[in-house]
Amino acid sequence: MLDRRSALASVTPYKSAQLQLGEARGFSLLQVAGDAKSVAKVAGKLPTRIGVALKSDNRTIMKTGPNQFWFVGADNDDLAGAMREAAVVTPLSHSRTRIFLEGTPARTVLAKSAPLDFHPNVFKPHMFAMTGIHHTPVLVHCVGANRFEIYALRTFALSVFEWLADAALEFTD
Amino acid sequence: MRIPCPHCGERDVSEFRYGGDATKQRPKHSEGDLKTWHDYYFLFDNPKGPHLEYWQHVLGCRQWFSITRNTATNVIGGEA
Amino acid sequence: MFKPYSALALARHALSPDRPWPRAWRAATPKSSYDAIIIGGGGHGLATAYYLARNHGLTNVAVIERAYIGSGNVGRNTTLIRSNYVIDGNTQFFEHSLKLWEGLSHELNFNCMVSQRGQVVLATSPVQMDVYARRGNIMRLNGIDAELLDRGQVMKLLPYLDYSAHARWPIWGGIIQDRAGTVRHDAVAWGYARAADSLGVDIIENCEVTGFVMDGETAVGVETSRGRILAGKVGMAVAGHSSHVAKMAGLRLPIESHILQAFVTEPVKPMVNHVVSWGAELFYLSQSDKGGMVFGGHIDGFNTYTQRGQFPRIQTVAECAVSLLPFMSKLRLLRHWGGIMDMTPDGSPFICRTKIRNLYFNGGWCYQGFKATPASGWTFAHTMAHDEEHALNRAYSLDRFEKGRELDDYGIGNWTYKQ
Amino acid sequence: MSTFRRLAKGGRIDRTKSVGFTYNGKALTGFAGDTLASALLANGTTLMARSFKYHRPRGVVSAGVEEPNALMTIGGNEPNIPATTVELVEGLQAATQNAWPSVNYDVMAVNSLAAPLFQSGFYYKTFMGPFRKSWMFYEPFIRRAAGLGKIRDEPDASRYDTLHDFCDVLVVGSGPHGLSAAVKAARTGARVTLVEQDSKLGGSLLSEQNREWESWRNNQVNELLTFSDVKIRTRTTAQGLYDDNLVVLQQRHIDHDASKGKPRQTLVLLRAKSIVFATGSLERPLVFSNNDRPGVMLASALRTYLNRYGLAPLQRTVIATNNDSAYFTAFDLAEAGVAVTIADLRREIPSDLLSRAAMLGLGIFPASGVADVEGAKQVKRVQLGGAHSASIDCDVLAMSGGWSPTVHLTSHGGVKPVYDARIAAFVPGAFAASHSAVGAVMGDFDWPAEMGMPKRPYKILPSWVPVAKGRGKAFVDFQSDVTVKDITSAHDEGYVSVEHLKRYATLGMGTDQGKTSNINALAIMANLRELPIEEAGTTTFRPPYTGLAIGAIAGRTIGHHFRPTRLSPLHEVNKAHGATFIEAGLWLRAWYYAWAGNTPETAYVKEMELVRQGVGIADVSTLGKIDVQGPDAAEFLNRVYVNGFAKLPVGRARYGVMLNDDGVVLDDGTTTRISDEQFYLTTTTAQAGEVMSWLEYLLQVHWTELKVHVTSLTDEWGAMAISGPKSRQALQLAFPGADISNENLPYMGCLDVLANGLRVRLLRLSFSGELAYEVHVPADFAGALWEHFLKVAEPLGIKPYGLEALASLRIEKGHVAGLELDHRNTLDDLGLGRMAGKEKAYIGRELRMREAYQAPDRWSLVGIELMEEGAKLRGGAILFSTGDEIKGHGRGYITSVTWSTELKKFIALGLYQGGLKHEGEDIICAYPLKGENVKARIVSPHFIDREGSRLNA
Repeated sequence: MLDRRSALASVTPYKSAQLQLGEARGFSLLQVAGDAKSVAKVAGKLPTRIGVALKSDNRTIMKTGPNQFWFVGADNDDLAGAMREAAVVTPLSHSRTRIFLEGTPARTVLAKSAPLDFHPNVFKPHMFAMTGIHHTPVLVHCVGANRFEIYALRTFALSVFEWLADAALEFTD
Repeated sequence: MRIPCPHCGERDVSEFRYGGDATKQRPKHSEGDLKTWHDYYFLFDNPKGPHLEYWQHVLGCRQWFSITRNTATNVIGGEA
Repeated sequence: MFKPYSALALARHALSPDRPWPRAWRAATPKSSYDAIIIGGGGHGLATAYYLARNHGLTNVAVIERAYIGSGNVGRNTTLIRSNYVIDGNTQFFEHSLKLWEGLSHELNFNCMVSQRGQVVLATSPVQMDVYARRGNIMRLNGIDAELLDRGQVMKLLPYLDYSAHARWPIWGGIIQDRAGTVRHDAVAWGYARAADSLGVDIIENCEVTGFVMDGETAVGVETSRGRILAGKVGMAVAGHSSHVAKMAGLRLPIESHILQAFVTEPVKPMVNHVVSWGAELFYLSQSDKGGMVFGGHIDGFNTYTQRGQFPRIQTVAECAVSLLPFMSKLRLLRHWGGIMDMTPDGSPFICRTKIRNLYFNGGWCYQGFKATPASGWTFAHTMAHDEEHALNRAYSLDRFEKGRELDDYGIGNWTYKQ
Repeated sequence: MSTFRRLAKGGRIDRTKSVGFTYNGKALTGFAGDTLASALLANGTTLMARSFKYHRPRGVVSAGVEEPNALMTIGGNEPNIPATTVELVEGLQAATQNAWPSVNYDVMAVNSLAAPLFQSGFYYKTFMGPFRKSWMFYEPFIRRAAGLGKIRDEPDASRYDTLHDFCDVLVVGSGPHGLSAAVKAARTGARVTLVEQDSKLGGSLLSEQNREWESWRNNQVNELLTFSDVKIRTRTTAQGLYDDNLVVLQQRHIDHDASKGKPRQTLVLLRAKSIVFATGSLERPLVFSNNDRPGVMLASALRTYLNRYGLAPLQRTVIATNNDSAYFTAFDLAEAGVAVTIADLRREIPSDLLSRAAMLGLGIFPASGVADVEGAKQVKRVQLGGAHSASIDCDVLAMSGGWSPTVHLTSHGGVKPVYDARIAAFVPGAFAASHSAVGAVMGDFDWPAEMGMPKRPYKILPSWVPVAKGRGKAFVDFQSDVTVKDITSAHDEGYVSVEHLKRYATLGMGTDQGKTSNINALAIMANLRELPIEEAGTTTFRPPYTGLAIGAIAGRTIGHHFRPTRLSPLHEVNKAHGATFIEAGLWLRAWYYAWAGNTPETAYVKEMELVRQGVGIADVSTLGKIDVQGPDAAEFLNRVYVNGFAKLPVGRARYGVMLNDDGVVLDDGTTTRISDEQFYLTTTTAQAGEVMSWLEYLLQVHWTELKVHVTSLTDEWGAMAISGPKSRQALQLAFPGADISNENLPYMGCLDVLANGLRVRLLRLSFSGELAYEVHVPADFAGALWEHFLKVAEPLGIKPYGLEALASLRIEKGHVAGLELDHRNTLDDLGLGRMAGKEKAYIGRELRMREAYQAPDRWSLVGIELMEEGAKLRGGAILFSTGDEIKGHGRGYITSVTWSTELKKFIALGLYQGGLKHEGEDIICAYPLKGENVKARIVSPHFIDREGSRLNA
């Protein structure tokens, strides 16, 4: 079996007392496009609006377009087969590199990077937003009070990581 | 400038790509003669005032949509 | 003839302070009719009036300006002149303009500070080098000066650029036109106004055109905020607002109005002695004689008539400035402003007749209105005087898109907002 | 020569903390809380600068950002900084500028003698002779004389950051009204941001001595600190207001340290739901003869130096005013033991002021003003004029010409200020729904009601011109040396509109942007035109409010971070295999490999030979890849491509070309049918983004009836090309199980194989013209698969080849790319006209038929062979027929050049008038930039294997 190599294989994670920045590997990403009803038949409950993720058994479901959903599951999750009947499915597990950012200054680092309101009362756990970091499209997912997962395009992942690490520089011990 | 994406909400202009005048009637595919296509593609009302126009939320949900923006004030919304 | 300007005249005035200089141009009140009217007291309108009188003996001419002369883009641009065009039609027109620039201060007896300090266009890839080679070869083959520069030559000429390893794009070389440079923009409007006025042209400020007086399919005058003014010929030179004015005559144009921003820093001692441009981001910079760095970049990218730019574009331009010229980081921005450009699908202008008799159109200048001013006035005057295009502006017709005769000098494609 | 002494107590400086700094190399000390200006005054420095044009001696006029005179170079490489805005910190290095040999003795001061020459616009009238281009001779001298400070050619060691922020209420300015507004807003539970450009909160309160007011200030500040959602940003300037309430804040940090990642400045991009402008007002100078002498300053500034910095004039101060405010400076000075004489242009003076003045024993000359000032480098004597013409010895002359509301920010949104005769100044013209203003900016000069002070009617006698004629120049714009006389001569010559005046006399264009001069100038012009000020017009205020470092705007998006770098999933293995990389747009691509040589010129030839004779592997992951799915997928592609895709069989690929609506070629690529309803579309690297948006536009906006979904797979899939006669063997070694025979995987065929558990897509495509395959694989596996190939096919001699070879091989084959697809060429220009469907409609069909697009003499694609020994073909060469005169625009040009390893000569692709009609004709390739005219010949662009036997092998 050929080995799987991440876009961030070469980087050393950023770690300080207050802030951690690294890669959250091992996920599968399936894009499902189709009308919500037929998708729901296979997938069960779906999020109704873009911006709030839904946790259902061991998957995170995010509505990423009018008739489009992202199913983020475990590494070996194979939902695709079942879904093909219901909708247009596109496996995207390799297209995104997942970067995590955790710590009290995390929201500041994000505010340095994207024109979004990351105030804790505004951008709360389970919420996500599709926006731009360092001129590239990303999906930022708030997975805990001060923990965020950033889905960056694989080919831009290193650049986005370097950008975030540079933004985090002032929080180095 | 802030642009209201119908799907993601209000976002910075920097997340969007402009798509031009949305009042123009694109000839149906396989229809329209050279003149029709010329007028559609090359001529503009270019009004100073309300302007119905296309934008794509290219750093967001990638959806195309149209809004009315007053080209004299850049105020979005209001009558086309 | 006006009272000539010279060092001697200055000295005489210095010695007798109580004898003031005369007005540079009369504050004319509109007559009921003229042989020709030009709408728009900007660089192009004033130059047209001047050449109508100077080259074609038409002196019963009025320039009608909504506000004060030079209140439009001639006073908002970044003062560059050059003639590095590759497309047949553009090349000759802009070279004619540069030639007129070279003699303009003398021609007008008004120092426009024509500074041929040279423009370097930087290439950041081998492909760009080939693109500029083609441009340079075309220039040479049309009697225009151009030199291709390798990285080493650029380093000698512009030592202050970022040649370090962490420059995002390495500088491969560039192309220089020594005769390119800058001109004191306001002086161009004032100089043409004074010279035209001295030949009998009426310059009418604070007079807004509100409509056209038509006789069937023929334009015979204009309605203005100061009453009806009849004219044998009417020329439009209102770039930025062309669609708006043309609409009064029932014309729909291949033009969208976009904002182009410009920037100036605090004045410092001479540091940059060329015009530096970078094709990739349309970034360009020069240092004014007063000492400020004057620079700019791309249009904001969506049509607007507000003269307020969007901040993301300001950031892009600043990023270019610091990334290309690291010393710029410490310099402080004093002022930024915006001008409204007529953007055309192919990035080239119009100087032509219209489907309405005796109504002539000059506009669609995109980024290049200022550098074109003398040739624009020169050829527009010809077109108005003889009711036909001159060889130099034959390509600049309104119907070129119907014919498929685009003049896309930069290979951007037919998009007003991507030019 | 001193004019000030430091008082033993009082002020907001900390006398226990002395701060060392240098001034022109000389070591001096001040106190914590000082500005550079106050510290210099305390050290007996009065003359701090020279003016721009006349190099007149100048001192501080103000105590704030409006300072026109006292500009200095800080830290050796930060020019033109007002000493009044620099917080004194240990080790600060300040130096005077624009003076030689020194600021005290500046030879350029001789310019003053020639002053009559240098009136408004003098340079438009001269430097024209004797020759046509004489300006080029004069310009260098003028450039050297101009400019203020020097900037050194060195990168900025500091770090700048950008921060996005949001709030409900933004309060700009922390003066009494600002503080009060912020507290009120905070109490409602709103998310509030309060910005103050000073290091301390309080604005004008900081220049007061009143104890009660001070405790009120402290209470307000302390209450604000109790709210968790109130952000207080000091040392922060609201520089500009942009559309939809984006306010750009520039925050300066004292504790910056680049090595620790701590920025020197942060640019905060704040989106505020509502904005309260509490920006206050600026005091105006009076205009009189020699009003620029060191020691002449604004009355409010003098009060600030006294009350905030504990600085008092040595002996006597003369105060000239036309309104009440200056009296409070006088009273505080008197109480500090300074002798004060007041010249008030008004005949009527409020009685409370008179009685207080009498009590303090101040001399007052009503209906009088300053006629002239004596003392070149420091005020010595003041000559009064008007009702009284006394002559008074003094060391400081304080002036107040009234107050101008700081309307700058309010007018950035495009709202013009309006003239308010009551205060003889401009106030905000109108407000957007979400905007409001309080205090002095509205012309309300009283404290907020809650401070319990009685309202005081503002009484001013507008006075714009000198009360009496003096011997010297009367300055309006100190920094640019613009005098009343300059404005008069501009008026004489017809430059009467405000903008003409500013531009002709270069007025208000300095680093201070005319904060102290705008209104005086405007009023003087109005007088000359005999117009009321409101009719003379107003000036437009443009951002930024004060000078804003370009570095602060750029933030961290510079150098390496200027733009993101895009890397192929094969980047690491490319590196490992000795690739030299080259920037291609945002991508970093493998250019050539070490095995083949150490220069691109030599390496690519070897790499080409490898592909022509054996087998090579190349990274083609940068290709745009798009998943097109849905019942109408075939119909959709049939519309966007000029050629048909409806009948493309499953498992087959087809080369397609897309046009823009205008009929110009947009992009090309191969698209494969995976199933009835699924296609795998590829685009060029350069156009991938454009094409994706274009397809989305068509589907989402115009063809909503089509059931098709498009998704970019560019990042999902890595791709490598296996090319060369031995490529099938290589593939067989890599995927032993798969049937890749010519029958099962013919040219333009597609096969998905399972290679030890991994789904791999094999496409039989050729860019090089050889037998070749593209292997597409999920990106994370690309690296391992690449190494797998190099290992198993090692016996075949497989090696990697780079971008330069890729681009050269395709030239030999005559594939268009790069400069052939430059948004100017039509289908026919590229010799692809016959691809266009005859029956079916496709985008661009109509406009591609435009007259000139169909002209027989269009420049279209040809091959070019070098016919001259030892010469070279060059990209960008202009093509002529042998009979032509070598001038003008020629008949075409060369787009791409390569050395052909097959033909052993230079070959090229180009566009030529009439195209292949001229096949076999000799031409000249002109390259005047190198003085070359090279002989060549027009040939077919398909230099090798025209019948395609290799790719079908």
